[in-house]
Amino acid sequence: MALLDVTNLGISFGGLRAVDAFEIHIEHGELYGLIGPNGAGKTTVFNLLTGVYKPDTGTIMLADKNITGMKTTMINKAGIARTFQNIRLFKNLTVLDNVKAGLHNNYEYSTFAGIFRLPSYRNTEKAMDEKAMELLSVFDLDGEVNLLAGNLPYGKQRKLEIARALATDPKLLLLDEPAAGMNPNETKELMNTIALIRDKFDMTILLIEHDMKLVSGICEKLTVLNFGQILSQGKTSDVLNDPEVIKAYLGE
Amino acid sequence: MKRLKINRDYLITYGIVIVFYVIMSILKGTNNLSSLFKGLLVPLCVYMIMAVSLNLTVGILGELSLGHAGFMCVGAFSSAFFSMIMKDSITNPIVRFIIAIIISAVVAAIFGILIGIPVLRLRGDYLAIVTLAFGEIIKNIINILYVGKDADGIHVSFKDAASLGMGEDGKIIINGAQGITGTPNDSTFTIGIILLIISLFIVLNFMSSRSGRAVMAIRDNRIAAESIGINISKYKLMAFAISASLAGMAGALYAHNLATLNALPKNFGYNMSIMILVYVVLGGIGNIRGSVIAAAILTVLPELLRGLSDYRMLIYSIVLIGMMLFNSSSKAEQWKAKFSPAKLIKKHKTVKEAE
Amino acid sequence: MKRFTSLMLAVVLGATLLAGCGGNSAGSGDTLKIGGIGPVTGGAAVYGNAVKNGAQIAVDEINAAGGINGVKIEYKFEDDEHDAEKAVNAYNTLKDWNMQILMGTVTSAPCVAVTEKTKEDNVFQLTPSGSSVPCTQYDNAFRICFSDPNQGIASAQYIGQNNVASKVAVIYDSSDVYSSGIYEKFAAEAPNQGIEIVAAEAFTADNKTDFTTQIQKAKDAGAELVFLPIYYQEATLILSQANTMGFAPIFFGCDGLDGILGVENFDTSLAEGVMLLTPFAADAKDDLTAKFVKTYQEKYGEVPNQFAADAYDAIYVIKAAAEKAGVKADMDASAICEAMKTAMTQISVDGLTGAGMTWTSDGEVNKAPKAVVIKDGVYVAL
Amino acid sequence: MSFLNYFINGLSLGSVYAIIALGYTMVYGIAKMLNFAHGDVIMIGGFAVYVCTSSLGMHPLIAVLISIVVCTVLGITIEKVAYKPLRKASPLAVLITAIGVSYFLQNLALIIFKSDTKLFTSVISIPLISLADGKLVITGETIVTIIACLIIMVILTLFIKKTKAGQAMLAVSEDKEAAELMGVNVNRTISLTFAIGSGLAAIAGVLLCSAYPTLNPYTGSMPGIKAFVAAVFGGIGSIPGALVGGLLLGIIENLSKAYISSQMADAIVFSVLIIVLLVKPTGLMGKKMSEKV
Repeated sequence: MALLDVTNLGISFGGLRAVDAFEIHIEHGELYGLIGPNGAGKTTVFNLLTGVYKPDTGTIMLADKNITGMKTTMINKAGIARTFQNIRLFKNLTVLDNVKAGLHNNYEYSTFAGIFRLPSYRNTEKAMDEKAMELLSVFDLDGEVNLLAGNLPYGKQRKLEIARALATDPKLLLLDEPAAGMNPNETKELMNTIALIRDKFDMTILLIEHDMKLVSGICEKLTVLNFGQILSQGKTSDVLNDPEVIKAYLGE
Repeated sequence: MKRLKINRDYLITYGIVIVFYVIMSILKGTNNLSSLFKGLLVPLCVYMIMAVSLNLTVGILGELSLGHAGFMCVGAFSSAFFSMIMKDSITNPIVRFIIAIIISAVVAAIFGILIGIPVLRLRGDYLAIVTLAFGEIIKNIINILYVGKDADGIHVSFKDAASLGMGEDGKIIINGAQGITGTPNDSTFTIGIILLIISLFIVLNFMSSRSGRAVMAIRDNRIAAESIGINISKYKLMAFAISASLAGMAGALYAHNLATLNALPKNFGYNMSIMILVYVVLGGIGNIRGSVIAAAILTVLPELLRGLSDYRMLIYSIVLIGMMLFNSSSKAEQWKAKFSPAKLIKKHKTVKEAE
Repeated sequence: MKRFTSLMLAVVLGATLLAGCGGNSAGSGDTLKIGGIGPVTGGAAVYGNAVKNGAQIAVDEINAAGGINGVKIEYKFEDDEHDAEKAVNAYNTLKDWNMQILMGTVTSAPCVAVTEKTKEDNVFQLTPSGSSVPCTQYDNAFRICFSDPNQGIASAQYIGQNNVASKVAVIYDSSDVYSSGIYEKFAAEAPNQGIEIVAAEAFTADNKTDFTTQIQKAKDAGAELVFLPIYYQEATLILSQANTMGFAPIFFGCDGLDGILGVENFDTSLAEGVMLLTPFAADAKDDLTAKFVKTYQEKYGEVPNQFAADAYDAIYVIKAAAEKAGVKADMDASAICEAMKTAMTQISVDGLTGAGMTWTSDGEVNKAPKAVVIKDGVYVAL
Repeated sequence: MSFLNYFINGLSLGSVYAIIALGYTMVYGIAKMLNFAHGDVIMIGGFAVYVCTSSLGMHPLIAVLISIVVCTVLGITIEKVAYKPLRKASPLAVLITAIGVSYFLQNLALIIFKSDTKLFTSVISIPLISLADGKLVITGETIVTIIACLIIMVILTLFIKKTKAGQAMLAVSEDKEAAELMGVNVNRTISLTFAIGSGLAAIAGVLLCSAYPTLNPYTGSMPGIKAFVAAVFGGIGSIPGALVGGLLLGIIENLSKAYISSQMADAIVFSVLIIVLLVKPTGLMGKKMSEKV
C-alpha cells in the first residue's frame, strides 16, 4: 500500500479546469518529482493535497486515511507538511522560534502553564529547544538561531522553511520549487540536503521543480503535468525520454 | 543565551514600573506630589493596562481593533454593579474589590469570546470596523440598561426605570444614561500598579510561551501557520479574549476611581479606543514597554498643557501629528543614529583613543 | 531604534514628572481664589464656555466694585471635556493652584465625580448647572439651577394644572444624564396630572442629526404637545424639521431650551409659541438682565444663554455667602467651606435666574420656575 | 403613508451619508488609508459656506464654489504635510496621524468659530413637494442631495474610466509599485485623489448642513463615522458601493427608529453592518479578495 494514494483529483476555477484526473501513488521513502511548464497546475496540486483548496472530484488517501476535503491544519496533523514557492516564514520571529512553531503540535503544555511558568513549561520548552537545535544543525543554521527569520539570506530562508516543515514530524514532505532563485552552487548544496533529509529522517518527499538537473539528479519517479493533466508518469529516466515530455518542454 | 536576553528585557520593563511606583510613593509620602499628579496615578495605571492589553491584539495578534474601550466598558459596569450590590454584604474593601476585578476580567473575557468568534473571521480594515461597531453597540445598550434591586431580587429593563416594576424598597443600580452613581472608591495606586504588573506578566509570558508563539506565527503568516498545523481560530480567539479580559480589569480600576460611571462617547466610545490605539502605535506596535511609556506620556501631556487654556487641545493634536511624523521620518532616523547614547559613547571612546 | 524611542519617551516622562512636582503652599493671602470647571473643548464645549464667560463678567464686576469683603477675586477656569476623569484632573489642578472655593462643574456626570473629591477635601462647591440629584448629595455642595426631578415634575404639573394639553409626546436624549433624568420624572408624574404620554422617542449623542422619524411618530400618535427636555441645539433642528413636515403642536421645554433665540441665524418664527420653564430669559427687560446681556455681547459677541446666567449668579451667590460668613482671603478652603455652608442657608439673593433665591441645607435652591412663551421672537412670561 | 415618509427621510439622510462615503471610498481605494479627518473637512466646508453667506453676504452658489476651493486646498495641504511623509510608514501610523489631523481641525474650528451652534441657512431654494394633503413631504434638500449624489457618482465613474488621470488612479489602487514602474506619478495621483475627495467633502458639507441646518466644530465627526460605516457596508473602495451603502444605512437607521426602538437605533444599524460583513466579508459590492498561495 502506498503512503500517498491520489485518484481522479480535479478542481475548476470559474470555467477553467485547473487540474483534472490527477493520480499519484507515492511509496514510503520515495523521492518523487512533479514537473511541468509554468501554469501547468503543479502548485494547485500542492494546494489540493494540503487542503488550501477543496477538490471538486477525487480522493486523497494518506497512509490509508482519507484526508480529502480536510482543513489545512488537520491535514498537517495527519502528516503532510510543505514549503511554499514564495517563501512564507514568520519573518518577525527568530530562526529558532520558526522551528519551534513547527514543533507546536508535538510538544504540548497548557497556556496557563505557559503564563505562570509551571514546571511543564520549563521542561517542554527545554525539550523543544533541543529538538529545534538538532533540526537547525542539519541545515547548518545553528549559528543563526537568534536572528530574525526575515533577516536571513535567501538561500537560508529556503532551508529554514524546510526545517520548519520537518519540525511538524510529517509522513510526507512537499517542497514547492526549493531551488527557485538559487545559483548553481546553492542548488547543488540543496540537492545534497534533500537527499540527506530523506535518508536521515526516513522521509517521503514530493517536490515541484523547474530545474531539470536537480530533478533528474535526485528524483526516483516523476509526474509531468501539462495544462492540468498528466502528460507522463513513471521512473525518472523513462519520463525524461518520453517524446511527449520532450515536445512539451522544448516546444517542438 | 536567547532566553537570558529576553528575561533581561522583561526585567527592564518590570523595573521601570517598579521604579516609577517607588518614586511616586516616596513623593506622595513626603507630600511632594501635586494634587494633579496624585489624582492622575490611578488613571495612569488604567491607560497603561489598556495600552498593554490592546498591544496584545494589535501588536501580537496583528489585528486592528477599534472597539477596545467596549471591553473596558463591560468590565467597568460589571465590576461596579457587583460592588454596588455587595457594598453592604462585603465590608472589607480589598476583598470586595478583588472579587470585582475578577468579575470584570471574566465578564470581559466572555464578551471577548462572543465578539471574537464572528469578528476574527474577518480581515484587516473590515475587522477594524466591526470591532468599532461592537464597541458602539455595547455603549448604546448600556445607555438604555436599567437594573434595580429590591426584596424580590434583581430587575432588568431596556426601556426606562419605571418599567423595572420594583417594590417600595427598590434601589436602582444602573440607571440608563445616568449610569451607576456612588461606586465605592476602592482603586488605589498600589492596586493599579499590581494590576499593571499582572497584565505585563500575563502578556510578556504569553508572548514567550507556546501559545504566544502560535499567535505570532499566525500574525506573520496565516497560511504558513495553517500549514504547520496551528489552529488559527483557537489561538486568535485566545489572544483576543486575554486582551479583552485585561481591558476589563482596567475598566474595574477606572470604575472604582470615580464616583460616577456613565457610558459616554468620551470615555467608552470609539474615541477612547482610538486614543488607546494611539498609545500602542506611538509606543511601537508589539513593543510592550513602549506602550506603557507612551500611555503614561500621552495621559500626562494634556494635563501639563492646561496652562495653554484654549489652545490646549490644538497644541496636543499638533504634538501628536509631530510625533508620528518624527517617528517615521528618515531625518529622524539619521538624527537618532547620530545622537544615540551608544553611538555617543563609542564616539567618545574613539576620540580618546585617537588622542 | 525602538530602544532609543523608549529612552526618549522615558526622558520626557521624567521631565514632565519633575515639572509636575510641587509642594502645597498656603493661600497667598491677598486674593480669594475661585476655581471653575467645565467643558470648553469637546461636544459640550458650548455650556462650559458660557459658564466660563458668565462667571468672568461677574468676577470683573465684583473686583471693579472692590471685591468680596474688600478682597479681590482671582478666578481660574479648567477644562474637563465633559468627562468625569478629566473633571477630577481639573479639580486637582485647581487644588494645586490653592483654590479656595469651587464654582462648578457645569455638567452633571463630571459634577458627581468632583463632588466626591470636594467632600473629601471639604471644599465649598457651588454648581451653576449640575442638575442631577447626586450633584449636591453632600452638605458642602449647592446649586443654582433646578434639579432634574424638580424640572420634570414641575413641567408635568404646569402642563396638567393649566390644561395645556393632555396628549403629550416626548423627544429626549437617552444618552444624556440631564435629559433622561427629566424625562424619567416627567413620565412618572404625568399620570397624576391626567397627561397621557402618547409617544416617548429617544435619540442619542451619536445620532442627533435627523429627527424626522421621532417627529413623525409624535405626529402620528396625535400629540398635542411635544415635551423637549433637551438642549436648544437639538431643539432648533427639531423645530425646523417639524415645520418642514407641517407638524405644529405646542412645544414645551425646560431650561435647556433657553438660548434657542440666541442661535445665530435661527429663524425665530419657528420657535413661535414654544413654551419653556426657565429661570432666565435673555430678552427680559429688567435692568440686571439687560446689563448682563449687553456686557456679554460686547465681550464675547454672543447672546448669553442660561448657563452663562447661572454662572453669573453663582459668583454673586458666592459673594453673598462669603460676606455673610465673613470669609477672609487667608482662610484655607476647609475653613471657608465650614463657614459658607451655614451662610448659604441664611442668604437670599436676587439674581438673573430668580429673585429672592434661598437655599436649603441639602443644596437645593428655592426659586420659582418661570413659564415663558416665545411670542414675536421674544420671551413673554406666562 | 407613514412608512413612505420614514423611507423618504431615510433616503435623504442616506444620500448625505453616500456623498461623504464617496470621499472616504475614493481615498481608501487609492491611498489605502482610512482618512479619519474626512468628517472634519466636511465641517470646514460647512463653515466656509457659512462665513461666505452669513458674514460676507455672498450668493450661495459662489459660496459653495469658494467652499470647494477651500476644502480642496485644505485636502492637498493636509496630504502634503501630514500624510505624504508617511507614505512608506505602516498604515497604522497614517491612521493615527489622520486622527491627529481630525483633532487639529476640530480644535482649530473651536478657536476660530467658537463652540456655540450656528444655524445654517440652506443654500437650496427649491420648494418642498407636498403630496396627499401634506401627509407626504419631500423637501428640496432631499431632491437636490439625491440628484447630486447620483451626478457625482456618474461623473466619478466616467472620470476614472475615461481620463488618463482616472486610469492612473485605478492603476495606483491596484498596485502602487507596478503603477510606478509603468510611469504613473504615484505621488501626484494620490494628491489628486485627496483634492477630489476633499472637494467632495465640501459638497457633502453644504448638503449636510442644508438638510440638517446646524453647524458647530463637531458637526462632521459623527456623520463622518457613519459614512465610513456606510462605505465599508457597501464595500470600501467601490464607488457604487458607497452609494448603496450610504442609502441603505440611512434607510435602516430611520426605519429602525420608527419601527423597533429609537433608543437602540445605533445598535441596530451597527448590528446590520456586522451581519452583512459576516455574510459578505468585503461588503455588499466589494471585490472579493483572496490571497494567492
